[in-house]
Amino acid sequence: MNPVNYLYLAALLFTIGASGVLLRRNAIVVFMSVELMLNAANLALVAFSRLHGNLDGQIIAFFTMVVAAAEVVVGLAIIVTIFRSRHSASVDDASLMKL
Amino acid sequence: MSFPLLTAVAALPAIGAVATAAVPAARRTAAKWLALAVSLATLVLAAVVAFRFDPGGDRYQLTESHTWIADFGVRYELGVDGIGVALIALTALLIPFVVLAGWHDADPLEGTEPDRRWRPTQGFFALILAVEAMVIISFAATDVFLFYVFFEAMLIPMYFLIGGFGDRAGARDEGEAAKQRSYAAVKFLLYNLAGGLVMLAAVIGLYAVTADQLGEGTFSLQAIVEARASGELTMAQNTERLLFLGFFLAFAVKAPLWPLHTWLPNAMGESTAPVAVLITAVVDKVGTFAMLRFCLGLFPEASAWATPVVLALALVSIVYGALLAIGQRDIKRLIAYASISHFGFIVLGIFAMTSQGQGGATLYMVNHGISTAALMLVAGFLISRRGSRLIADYGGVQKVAPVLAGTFLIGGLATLSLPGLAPFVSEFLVLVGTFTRYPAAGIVATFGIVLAALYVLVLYQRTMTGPVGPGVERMPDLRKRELAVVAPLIALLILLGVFPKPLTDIVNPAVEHTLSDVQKTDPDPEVEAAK
Amino acid sequence: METLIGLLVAAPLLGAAVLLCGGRRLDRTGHWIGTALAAASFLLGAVLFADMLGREAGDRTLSQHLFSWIPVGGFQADVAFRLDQLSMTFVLLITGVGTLIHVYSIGYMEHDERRRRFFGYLNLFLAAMLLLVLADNYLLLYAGWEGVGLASYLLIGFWQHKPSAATAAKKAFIVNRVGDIGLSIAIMIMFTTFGTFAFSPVLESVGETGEGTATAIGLMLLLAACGKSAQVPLQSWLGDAMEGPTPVSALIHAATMVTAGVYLIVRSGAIFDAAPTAQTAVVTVGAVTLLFGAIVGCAKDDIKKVLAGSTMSQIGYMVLAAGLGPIGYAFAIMHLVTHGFFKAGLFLGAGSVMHGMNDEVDMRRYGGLRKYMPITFATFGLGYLAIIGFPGLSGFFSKDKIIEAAFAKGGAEGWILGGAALLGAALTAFYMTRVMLMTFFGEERWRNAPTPSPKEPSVEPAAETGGEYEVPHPHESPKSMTVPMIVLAFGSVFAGGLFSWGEAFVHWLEPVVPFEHGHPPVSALTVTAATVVALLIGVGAAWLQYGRKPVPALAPRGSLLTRAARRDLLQDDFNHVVLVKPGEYLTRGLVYLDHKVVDGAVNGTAAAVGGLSGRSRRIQNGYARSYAVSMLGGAAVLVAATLLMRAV
Amino acid sequence: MNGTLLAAASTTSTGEAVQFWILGTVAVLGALGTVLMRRSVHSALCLAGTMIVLAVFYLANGAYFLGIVQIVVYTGAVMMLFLFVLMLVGVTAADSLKETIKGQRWMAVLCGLGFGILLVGGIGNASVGTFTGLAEANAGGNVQGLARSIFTDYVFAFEITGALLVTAAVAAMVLTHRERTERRDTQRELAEKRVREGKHLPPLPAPGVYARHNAVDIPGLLPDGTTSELTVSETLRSRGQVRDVSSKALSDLAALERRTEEYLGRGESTARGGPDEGGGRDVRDAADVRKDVSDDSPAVGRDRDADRDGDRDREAAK
Repeated sequence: MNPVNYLYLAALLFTIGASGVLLRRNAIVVFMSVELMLNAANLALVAFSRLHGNLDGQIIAFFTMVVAAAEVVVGLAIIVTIFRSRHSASVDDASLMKL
Repeated sequence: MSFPLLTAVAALPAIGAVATAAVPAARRTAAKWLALAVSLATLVLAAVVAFRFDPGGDRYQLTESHTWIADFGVRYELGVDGIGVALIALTALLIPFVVLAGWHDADPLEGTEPDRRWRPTQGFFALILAVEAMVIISFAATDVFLFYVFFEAMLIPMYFLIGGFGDRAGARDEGEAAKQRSYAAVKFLLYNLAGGLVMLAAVIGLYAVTADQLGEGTFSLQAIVEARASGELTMAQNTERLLFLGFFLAFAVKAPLWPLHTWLPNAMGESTAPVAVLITAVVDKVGTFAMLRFCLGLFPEASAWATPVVLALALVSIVYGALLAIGQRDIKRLIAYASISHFGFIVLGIFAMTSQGQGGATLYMVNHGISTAALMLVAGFLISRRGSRLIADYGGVQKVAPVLAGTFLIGGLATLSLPGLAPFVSEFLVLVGTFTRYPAAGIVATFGIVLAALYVLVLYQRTMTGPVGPGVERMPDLRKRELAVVAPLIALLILLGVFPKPLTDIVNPAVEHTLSDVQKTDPDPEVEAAK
Repeated sequence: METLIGLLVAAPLLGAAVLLCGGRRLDRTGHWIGTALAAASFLLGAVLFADMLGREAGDRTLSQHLFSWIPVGGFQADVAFRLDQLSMTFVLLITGVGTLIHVYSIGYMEHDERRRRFFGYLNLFLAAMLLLVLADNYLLLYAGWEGVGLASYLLIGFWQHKPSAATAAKKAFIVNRVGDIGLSIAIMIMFTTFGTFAFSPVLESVGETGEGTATAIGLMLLLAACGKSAQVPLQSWLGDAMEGPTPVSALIHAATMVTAGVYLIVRSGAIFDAAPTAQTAVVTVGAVTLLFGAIVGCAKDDIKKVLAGSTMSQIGYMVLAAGLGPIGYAFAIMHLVTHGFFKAGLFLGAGSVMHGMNDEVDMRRYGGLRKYMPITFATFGLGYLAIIGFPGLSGFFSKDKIIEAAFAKGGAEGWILGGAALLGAALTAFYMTRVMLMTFFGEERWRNAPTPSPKEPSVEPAAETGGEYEVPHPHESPKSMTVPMIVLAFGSVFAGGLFSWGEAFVHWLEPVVPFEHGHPPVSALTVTAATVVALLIGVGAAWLQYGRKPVPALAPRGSLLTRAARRDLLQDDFNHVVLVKPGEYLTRGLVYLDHKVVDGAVNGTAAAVGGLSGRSRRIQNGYARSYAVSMLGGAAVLVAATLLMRAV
Repeated sequence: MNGTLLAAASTTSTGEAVQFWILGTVAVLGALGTVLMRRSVHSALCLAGTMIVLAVFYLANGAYFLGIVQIVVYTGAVMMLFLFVLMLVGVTAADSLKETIKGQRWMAVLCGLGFGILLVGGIGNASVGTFTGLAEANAGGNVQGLARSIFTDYVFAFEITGALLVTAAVAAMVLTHRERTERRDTQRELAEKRVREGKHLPPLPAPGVYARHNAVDIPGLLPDGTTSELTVSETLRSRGQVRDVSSKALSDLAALERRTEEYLGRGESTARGGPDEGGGRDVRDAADVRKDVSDDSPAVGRDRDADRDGDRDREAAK
């Protein structure tokens, strides 16, 4: 099997995740989609590391996971606070970036 | 290198500005005195510069040169020729009067005692000193980039001076006044920035050209001029013309030349009289000065190419400005349009490319500075008394405040360049210098004289003569402080009008150099008269 | 000796400076200081005159180089004086008459609280006028030229609280400015042509340049002269200038300043000799103006305006003479001097009359004053005889010579000019007789209240005194006023005879002002006879109209010409229609244009940018997701870019 | 273990290919599910599935450590966190997929597709050879290998990420922890507050009462015959299940009662001849009753179906 398939898969997942971010209003789902994208990236990294036969790819994937974890923690906390204040988890409600 | 005199002249007001700004809110008066002292000290230093300057010596003197941004060949290069000396002296001379005239302009309104942090008075005088410092640097800079930086930096303090300290007498209610003021300030800023950015492009272009031809690029005026003279730097015709336009546009906005003039009446009308003087007598001079030093020095061929158009614009400015001055109802706007007309004369003289024209133009810069300062400041005193800028609100002032009226008249006569007062010398030189090469232009410009008489005398008649108007009856005459502002200026006007030789001696060699840059010589008289 | 020349100018200048800056503390003594300094400069002039007589005609020219004024490149303007016979004549006239009028003003301005400033202005005028006649180059002359303009502006508008005075002053200055354009352009042409504008080099080498240049210079100088000397077409300011105090009218607008134009033309004689066209222009202007002024003078009821008209017409004579070339120059100056005497005398007389008639100027409100103010009557009468050229008095000699010279011009031109001059003489006789009769003879019309006519603004001063009319008590003026009048009267009687005694005056001037005898087609005696006849006709006509039948207290409507003449032959209306109105429309239009178009373009650009950003602001809808879309789009673009990079 | 070691080798066995194609499909489906499910819980579950699949892929690619971490950290911790938050926010909330921002969907699809296609295209013309394999890299064991380079080459990054984690933890606490700063109001203060705000002070009146039957969803009638909002509970009002019967004729009421009872599956006896009388209006009422009953908890929905069956039986019985 051609290793490029893993990359195709990663690309596919990434794109799906991206469109999820764009299409969903629920902040949590958006977050999940982001996670999906990160995972896709990780997959690609892992595949690369096997491709090139060294572990750097895996290490970067590892760091990605760590950062992702941190990001999730903070992000979810933010979502919770927002939800508390305005009783909705919709990203569109927090449209204060408007001029 | 000896004591960096020029740096000192510029640094002194800069430091003074910081110090003034630092004065605590309660000590308002202390700030005023500090500002006055600093400006006077600067005047002394400028006088030292003027005396150390040897007209017979080489072109640029008191030069300083340090690397600034080595990667781009930007150097901190200062140096003055006669023109620079004259204008630095003018600046240093006018600032004390501006400070003195604006003594109460930035006081908090009656009753309202501003809180500790908000210190308008300190800010006002600090900004004035800051402007002085920047103007002096740009008169002394012989490095194009250095000049550009300060040419633009000047806008910042000016913006705040115009927008922040408007003419309280100006408008009916404070809100509307503030609106007008910020409009004027923003207009001033955007207008000049627009010009300045075009110039920036040209500056970069110049660097590119030099870097392309001289190996490593430079901004040094002298280096470029020498390279051009020695032929090791040759610009393609179109390149030179584009660069020239880039520079000229910025200066034409600053100067201001028709049709880029519309910011001046707003700025001068809305700002307090001292600030208006700062604008028209000091800051705008940088524009005309830069035409003389940079446009002609860096791009001789292009200047020659552009001359017809520039002359036409200058003539339009002269006549147009005068006619609009006649049509004004607002004293300060009238003076502003008069200045536009005078700047037309200056540009005319510069591009007449004769020693009389350019010498006259340089004198004109100085004289116009002094005369407009006199007229504008007296007008400011008048307005502060009556609380209105409209000519129609005055009448018969001469009867209640003869000294004020007298000084106003003298200022006006200087503006219409009466012989015996300084502006006559320069205006006539410009006219003659133009006539010798472009008779038609000279004749057209001469009509500006009549128009000048018209707007000055109409203004004087409407405000000062006739029966005493309402609101004028109780008008007090000039106070000691105000007299201390006006009297020296008038004395100077008379002195320079009767005996301008010291000034011409300083200026002439510089003009000769400039003419040699553009490879022009005065046309010879057709008949060599029996001497 | 040379150094005295500088002092000549310096003395009155010092006076002006002291009086104008001195402040109130000088109010009590100011007029004495002013008079003293004027007298001082007159004495200096006298000393220099004596010294000049001491040397023989060849080297009577003194010159003093004070300092270099404006040295720029080839442009070398010096402050240098040149005192030759011509300027000497003027110096004496100016300082002499000036001093007398200072004395006169002491009395005349007694009750004016701003008398100090008045004397300051007078001194300023003297200084400027002396500068004008003493300058040895055209630029310095220009300085004096504008200086006298300024002084006249200040003095006409001396009673600034009167709007009419302020307007008149402004008008005078501006019309003069128009003339000054001529002078400055002339100087420019000189500099371009000769590289200098000092008298001697220019005048010597004017022959070397083409006639075209000479003509241009000449015409420009003529324009300047027209402005300063109130010659057609720039004559309109003189009549209004009578708003000023009478001594001013006497000194500036009769004796000295207005004659500066004649001085300029005579001084630049060489240029005009080289330019026949310019000369023709000059004589035309002179002839037209002398008739113009005379006609205006015939119609006016305001005594000062009549005298103004007559001044205009007399200066017309001088210009005419000056335009005739060497045959006329000397006589122009001679008439100038004599005119200086009698016209100043007449004005002072008029002033004295007004002084006694509480500032009434309408001659129809006079009448029978001769027994109330005998001295004024006598001096005024002598002046009258002089100006109408009564044989034996000074006016006779000078005017007669001019008429001769006019005929001597030769050809049709000569006849026309001569005819005009003769007609002018007749008219002069007419209107001066009219003045005499209306003022000093006939019944005393001032006893009964006036019926102010709207048409004639000159009755304003009387109306000002309030509703009820208090009968004036005509009385003789104080010594300080009568003495100068007497002196001037002497001058107007004897000066002419003195000057033409063996053509003394002509020979005195000859070294500087070329002279040659003109040969009229008919004998000089015939011309003189004709002049006398004309004079008698004029007097007779005036007597028929104003001597025999009583003068109506209210001006009759009069013929079309009369009415036109009352309105100064519509000169102001002409200017109004041709210059003022269009000018106003032009400025208004330009103001509108500047606001709407020039500035509108700027603001339009600003508005356009603002609107555009307003539109593009919609993109920033604040929804994180749409920002995310753009991010993804950007990423896509980046990928595409990289791919393309790889592809190429 | 060895098998997977081989699998991580340079060659890819057909087994791995099969695994890839099957699990890959699952992963994509899971991803789609994450994006498309209406209820976020479902999305979360789908995502978890995808992640597990990815974990397997990691293992297959010789990233054992990562595979485990993926399962433990992601599928375990992170997803749990998600679920917790979901619980906090409310599970039942099913957000509609209706797009509110104009053009957003089109733009999204466009960009997404464009991006994907470009990516795929990029990968397509990227020259990806065959796997080098991790044989020697993992020689000393995958974990050891990772550890070595983490603590040598990437030590700084590691430390920084550590710091990042700590910060994140603190941040989460700061953000979510809410401390009551002001004292809680005493009962007295609350009472006074009520009075001050002019709320309804006495206990709320009871709902409408009838001779035969009383119901919480029937508002009581005021003396003038109009209904009083106060008598019905907030929830019913907001659900719109209030039945205003003030204007109904008694017969209608009877029909109404019958319907209700039928729905509640009580004694048929009362339900006799229900359809005959009343006619259309009954149907209407029935309809809105159904509406009322519907769209709350599925349980209700279910026994409503049961009723229908019951009806059918009855038709058959006739």
